[in-house]
Amino acid sequence: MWTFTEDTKKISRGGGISGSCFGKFFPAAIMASDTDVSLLVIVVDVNPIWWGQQAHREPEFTLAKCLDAVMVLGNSHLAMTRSNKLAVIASHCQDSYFLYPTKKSADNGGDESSSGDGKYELLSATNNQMAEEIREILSKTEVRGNSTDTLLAASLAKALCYIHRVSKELEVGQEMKSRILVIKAAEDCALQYMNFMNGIFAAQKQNILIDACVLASDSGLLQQACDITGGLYLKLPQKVALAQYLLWVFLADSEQRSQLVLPPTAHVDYRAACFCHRNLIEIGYVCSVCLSIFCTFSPICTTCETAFKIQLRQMVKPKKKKLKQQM
Amino acid sequence: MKLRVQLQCKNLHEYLRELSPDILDRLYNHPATCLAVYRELPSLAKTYVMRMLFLDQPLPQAGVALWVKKDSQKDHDECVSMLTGLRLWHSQQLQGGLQGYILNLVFKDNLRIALLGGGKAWADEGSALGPDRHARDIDSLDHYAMERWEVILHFMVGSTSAAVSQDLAQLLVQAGLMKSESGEAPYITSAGFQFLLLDTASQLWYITLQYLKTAQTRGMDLVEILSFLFQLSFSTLGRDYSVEGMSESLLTFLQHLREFGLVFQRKRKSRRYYPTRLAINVAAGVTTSATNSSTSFTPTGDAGYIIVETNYRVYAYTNSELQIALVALFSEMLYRFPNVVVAHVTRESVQQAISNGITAQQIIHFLRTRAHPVLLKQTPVLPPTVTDQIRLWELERDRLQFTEGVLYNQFLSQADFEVLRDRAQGLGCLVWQDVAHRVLVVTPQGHSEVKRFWKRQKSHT
Amino acid sequence: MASLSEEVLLVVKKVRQKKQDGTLYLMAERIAWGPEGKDRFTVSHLYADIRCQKISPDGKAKVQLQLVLHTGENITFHFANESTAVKDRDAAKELLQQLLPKFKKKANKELEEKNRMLQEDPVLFQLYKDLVVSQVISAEEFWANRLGGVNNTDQALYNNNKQEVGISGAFLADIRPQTDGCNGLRYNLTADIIESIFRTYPAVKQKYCENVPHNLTEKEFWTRFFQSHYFHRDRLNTGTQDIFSECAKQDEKGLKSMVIQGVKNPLLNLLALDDNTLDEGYGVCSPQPSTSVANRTVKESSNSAIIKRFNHHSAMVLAAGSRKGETLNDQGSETSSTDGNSRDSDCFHPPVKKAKLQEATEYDDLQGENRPKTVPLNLKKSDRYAHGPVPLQSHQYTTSQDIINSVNYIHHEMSNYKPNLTQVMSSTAASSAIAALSPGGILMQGGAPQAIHQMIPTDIQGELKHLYVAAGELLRHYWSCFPVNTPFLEEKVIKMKSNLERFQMTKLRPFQEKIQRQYLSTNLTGHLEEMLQAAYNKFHAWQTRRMMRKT
Amino acid sequence: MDEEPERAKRWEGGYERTWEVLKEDESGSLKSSVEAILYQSKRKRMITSHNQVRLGMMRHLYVVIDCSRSMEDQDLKPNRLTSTLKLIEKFVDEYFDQNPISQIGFITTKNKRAEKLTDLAGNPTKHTTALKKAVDTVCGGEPSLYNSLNLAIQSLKHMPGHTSREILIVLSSLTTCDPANIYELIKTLKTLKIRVSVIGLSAEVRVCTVLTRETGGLYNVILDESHYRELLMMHVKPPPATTSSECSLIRMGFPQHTVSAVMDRDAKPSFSMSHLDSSSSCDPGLSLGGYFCPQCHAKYTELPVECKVCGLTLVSAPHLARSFHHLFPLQTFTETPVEELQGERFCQACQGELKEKSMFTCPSCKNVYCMECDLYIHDALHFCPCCTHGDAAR
Repeated sequence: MWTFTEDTKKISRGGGISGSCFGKFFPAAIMASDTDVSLLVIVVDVNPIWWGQQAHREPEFTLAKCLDAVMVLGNSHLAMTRSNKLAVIASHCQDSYFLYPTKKSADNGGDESSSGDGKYELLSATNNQMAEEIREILSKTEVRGNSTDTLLAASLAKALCYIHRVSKELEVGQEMKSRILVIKAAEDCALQYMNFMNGIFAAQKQNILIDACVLASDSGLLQQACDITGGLYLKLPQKVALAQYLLWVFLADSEQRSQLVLPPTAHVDYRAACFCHRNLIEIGYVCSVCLSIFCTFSPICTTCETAFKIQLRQMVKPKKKKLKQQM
Repeated sequence: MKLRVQLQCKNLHEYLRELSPDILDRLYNHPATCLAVYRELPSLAKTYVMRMLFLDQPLPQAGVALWVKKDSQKDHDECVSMLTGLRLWHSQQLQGGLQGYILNLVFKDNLRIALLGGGKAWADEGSALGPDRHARDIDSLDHYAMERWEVILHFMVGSTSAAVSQDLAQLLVQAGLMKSESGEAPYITSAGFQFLLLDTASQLWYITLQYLKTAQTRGMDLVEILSFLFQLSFSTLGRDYSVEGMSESLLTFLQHLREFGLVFQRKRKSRRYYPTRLAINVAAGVTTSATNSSTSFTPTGDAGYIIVETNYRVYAYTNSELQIALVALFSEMLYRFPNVVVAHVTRESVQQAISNGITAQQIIHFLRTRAHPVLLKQTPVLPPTVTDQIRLWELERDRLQFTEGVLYNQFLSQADFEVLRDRAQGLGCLVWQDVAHRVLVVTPQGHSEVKRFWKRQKSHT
Repeated sequence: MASLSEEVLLVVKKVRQKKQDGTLYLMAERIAWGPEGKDRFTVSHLYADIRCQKISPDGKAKVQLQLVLHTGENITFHFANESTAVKDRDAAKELLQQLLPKFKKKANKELEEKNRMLQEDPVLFQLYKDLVVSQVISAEEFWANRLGGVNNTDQALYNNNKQEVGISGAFLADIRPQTDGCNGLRYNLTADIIESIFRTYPAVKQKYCENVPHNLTEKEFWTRFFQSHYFHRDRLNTGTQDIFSECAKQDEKGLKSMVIQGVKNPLLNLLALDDNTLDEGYGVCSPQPSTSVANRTVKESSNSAIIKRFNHHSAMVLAAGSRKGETLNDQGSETSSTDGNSRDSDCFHPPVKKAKLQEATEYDDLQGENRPKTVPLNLKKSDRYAHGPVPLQSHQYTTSQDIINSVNYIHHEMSNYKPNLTQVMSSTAASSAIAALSPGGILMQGGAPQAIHQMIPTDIQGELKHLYVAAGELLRHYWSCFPVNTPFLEEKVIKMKSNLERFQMTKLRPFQEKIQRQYLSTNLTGHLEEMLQAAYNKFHAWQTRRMMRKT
Repeated sequence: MDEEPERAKRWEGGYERTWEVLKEDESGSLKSSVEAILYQSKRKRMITSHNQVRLGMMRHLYVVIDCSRSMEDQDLKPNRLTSTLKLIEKFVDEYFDQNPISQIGFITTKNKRAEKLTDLAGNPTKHTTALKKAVDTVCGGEPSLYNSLNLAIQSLKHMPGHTSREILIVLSSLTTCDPANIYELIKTLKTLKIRVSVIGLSAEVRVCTVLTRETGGLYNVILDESHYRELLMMHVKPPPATTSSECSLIRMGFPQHTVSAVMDRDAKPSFSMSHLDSSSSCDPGLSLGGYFCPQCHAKYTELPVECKVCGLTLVSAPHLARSFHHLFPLQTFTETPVEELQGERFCQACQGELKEKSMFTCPSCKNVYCMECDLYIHDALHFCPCCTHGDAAR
């Protein structure tokens, strides 16, 4: 760092003494890359119904295990550098809650920490907070029959807002790379499509990666999310080794991923399904007013009730042709 | 031809590599060290370690080689060499016969403890001895640390007010930052000047290294000290820890740290101590690029205080004598106000500093790392005119180029001169000539040949 | 494009062609002849196709007009109306004389346009070679759709060639005369400026036509122009030797007429205007009127000239603009623009006093937003958007009972949850996961899509690319015929179909064999064949439907 | 510190109050209150945003850029042209982000003539490159409203009726030099249902007022650069459709993206049609996977695109979804002073403490948000984080 001699040699050899050439030889002025923050937001699906059934399906992998794995990932992310930040959101049926950082940790430093073992204090503090939060969340919520599926879109939104806030709070000259990891258990909630998509587009605009680690059935929404934002989508072959998968695939941040060989991107089905029958179509008709998709032509849009005029786009050209013809 | 002592500051790895294998293995016996070592690995290597954290059996090297894409193979090799060099990875025979890598067992276990828990606590907290009546809040700790540290720096610049312990003075001398002729008070060396211009984190780390060097001579256990140091660096600010179960040597070390301002201890004998921000940030100095002091802790407490203008004016918003003295190292003081000094960077002042052994790069780095937030907003942070000029001033010092030679003069006739000159040119050993005064210089190698020729010339005529 | 509306420029009755009586029409773009009684043309030629016209010598008994086409054939019209034959013929001749050159230019322009396109677009040129030179399609087809496609898009370049431009009011000021060394002035004129001069001052143009180049060179003319007092601000004593003297007179006349015509804007009364400057005494009535009157008159006489000149100039500019407007869109609102205060009310409301008053008094800023009223959108089934265009997936049903069960279970499980990270997983699980993730593992299947373009030599790729371009072009023509709703399109479809087949035979097959000789592995032409096949299928579908309709 | 006026001419009104509003916070800085003003202005526009009206979803927009001499003025740094082009580049990105299935084209006008910079096209890269090139055009002469409008009309009139035809003029000069009576042209614009909006860089001009009034467009004059940006961004949202605008079902293809390895037998390496005309060697058209037109099997590497072969518009479901939020504008949150909130004062979205004096409540789910989040939610997110889908889809 402070060996300046050979640099001078370079210059005197290079001869040209201009600001630019100095700029080349002395990158000291640029910010060190390790100051810029890397924020990882983990969204965990804690849908009690799914996890309840899961506990019956394979008792060796329960919600507790899953949360442990999440904590392992979080810890190793925090341990990487001081400037790494972490947030964990539990996505529940009615609502989604921040496990970390909590409002408590916001006001006091959170020193009810230090399980008396050899864990790094900071980490144990975070883990304890998360544990406490999840306990109280799951104890206080009871599920109403009507809403049984996870509010992933809402969690995504909160994650984005949080990232937005943190990026506002940065000091001058600080960069922030942020990504969201969704750990998905229950299957997609069909009714969230639009909100979820909006979330994805917002993320894409701020180039925030969305990663997905799917425990059970494939999720079309998340596949699209990952594909659009350039994140990784992974469907676990075996849930027990979740922690290992997380560490292997999702711990690396974006520029490490450019170096590593990682599972190939799953190919995403972008075909649309018509609004009328909701089955996949390759060629469809789109209402110019409400953009709803139909599989067959109908004179009136069933969504926005506008009557269509049958377009006669080809009526213009031939007229010209006719004249040419007869002359 | 520069004959200048360069302040070499190696990072943690460079340091650790020099340690003997067994010391390393013993080091890894403490979670804190493992965490620190891990944290200083290049990011790719970190991922590698994490990937193998839960694995008991080795992985085939061939497979490991395929972890990265082709184009970043180089980084991969670096990581592997570093990991093996630090004895974090052992290569081991698989039960297929082919070579495999496995994580250093001790390291793995302790890192796991640091990350996942288990094992025994690093040090039992102050909670054991109940709440502290004179508990310190963070600001007071910062204040304390800062003033302690500044005392040292003051001592170095030789301000009379500052007094330090014998050990410390000795340490500074051993570090080559100060020199002391027999008897009278030590004075600062050129290395010392360079030291002053570093940002605090690096200064701290540099001192620590020096301290560690001399640790054995003090009859301290290097491993013990290091692990304690790292343990400090991972402790939480504003919490109190007890000195229970610390060995004698550690306690003395603690006293030294107390003098550095790394820990706060109300009385020499008090049972509890508070790590200060300096201690927490000791690791920050570890990273080779010390430019991040804008975010980390600087002596004046607030981030930056220097504004440099394109007209070579330097405005330092500080009233710390030391900071002003530092700025004065390479600039002319113009005005002095309650909260700001105005200085002017001139050719003379910079030349002066350089003759003190401070390099342009260090000056620039100093200005850069203490730049005022206002300045930080713009890119480049320092006006390039100034930085370039400083470098140019430095370059001015190596304008002359010395070449040995033999002078021929007092030729009787222009003819003689030309004959000899042409001969010398023919031999390609002519260094310099002056036709008017009939003077020429030839290289020493050529000298004999030219002389012989000249003799022959004489004999002919 | 203008071929849609054809205004007839000249009609000559009693013109025989091939011993048949008929009528000769000269239209905007073509000359046509129709036999007596029938109202359709048997002869019709674009002016562009006509190389030249010949006329029978005056002595001849038959008064004839012969048109020689580019193709070489020639048509003879015999003007049979004894009384006016010669006159008719000459009228036609005159008109043709004016028209033909224009269209010659046009024809040439089209040719060079084509050349230009071919030259600057190698791809297109290759395409031309592939399709036209190798007779897959005829040049006409090629260009027809080309230019057809181009016309809208390349409007830009058309427009740049002949885009009507307005006349900037300050164009005379834009001629910035520079002094050369010896007290002379250099005026540098651009075509733009000259044109605007001509358009504002037709008189000058007329002069120009008269004098240049017979008795004046271009340069001389303009030097004269700028020297003449006509050009200069005070048009005093325009001497008789000055060729522009009568221009000045004409202008005078023009101005007079305009004054007489007056301004039909009820809201202002120009006659009431007089400019009394606030000079001496700053408007307070001056002590000795006599002198003031005296020097005012002096001032007026000197000012009036320049003021007059300005007024006239701007009037002319406006007039010129509207003149253009007239030719451009038929109902140019001459009056509204020449009376110097054309309010938009003239265009959008009846130009009555009321409208003017309204406009003069009301300020639309002061009224609330008069945004165009919007159409309310009532989305009936908005849940459709909520679930979006995703297929209906089988949502397996969970009874409320097992919901309750599972929830209770989770409550129970998590009520005393403590993170236990050390036992998060076994080494064996980890290693199995790693096995899945290492190369060859189940998650690493497929791998990165190799860059195919590196595996195939560039020359082959280039060739293939040309094939694609050609095929793309053909298919574009082909698909452009659908839906087939005119006989013309029908025949075109069939033609294009055969073209495609020919293409497949003459171009695709050889290439296929060639690559089969070299690489058996990758099937390079497969996709092209698919595209062709898709086209064929469409064709057959269409034909069968057609058959159905027929029967 | 620019308050965003509805009409350009009321800018004085916008200013008179500003310094009264300014209050120093305890640290003596004006920052917070200035931000508040900015925010309020943003919010004002948010509130005025129409809800549930029919919009012109598929837009064909021609942007006319004045390149006359007056563009060399330096009141915008470094000069009007450069800053305009920079802003418009941003605009293009935003535009395609918000209106993925729309098209845009550019026209420059100088020396009394109009010239097409780019044709209507749906691919942002082409435009941005053109704009980058355009930076070093020499400005000169007078612009011609007539010619540029006419030029735009030439291609807009061929566009199908269901699309909303728009022209956006960035006019720097105070004069225009037209070959003919422009009011006639305005008539034709009206008949063609082309909506013309003008952003003035100097001052309000009569003819533009009429032009926009008659064609139902917006007319604003900029105050400064930031205001300029805002005005531009106002044109990113699709405009409300007029009663006369016709609507129809458009036939579209939703191709599936297929990837195939080289090795397997049925792999068919093929060129992407969009790469053919670009004779650049850097991007090899030849590739394995891609989107295949369901009608004619032509391949494309990116969507949306109009099939060069069979003219079918190829899109993917997300492209349509991008526009959905225009159909469901998120209702504005009610602003209330923080004091009213009992219990812990935290933003429901970002968990941050509510420091400002006012908080914002979602009318449907009654959750409170901080000012930042409120803005973010309405600008970027377009849906309330706490509403369950039940009440989100109103």
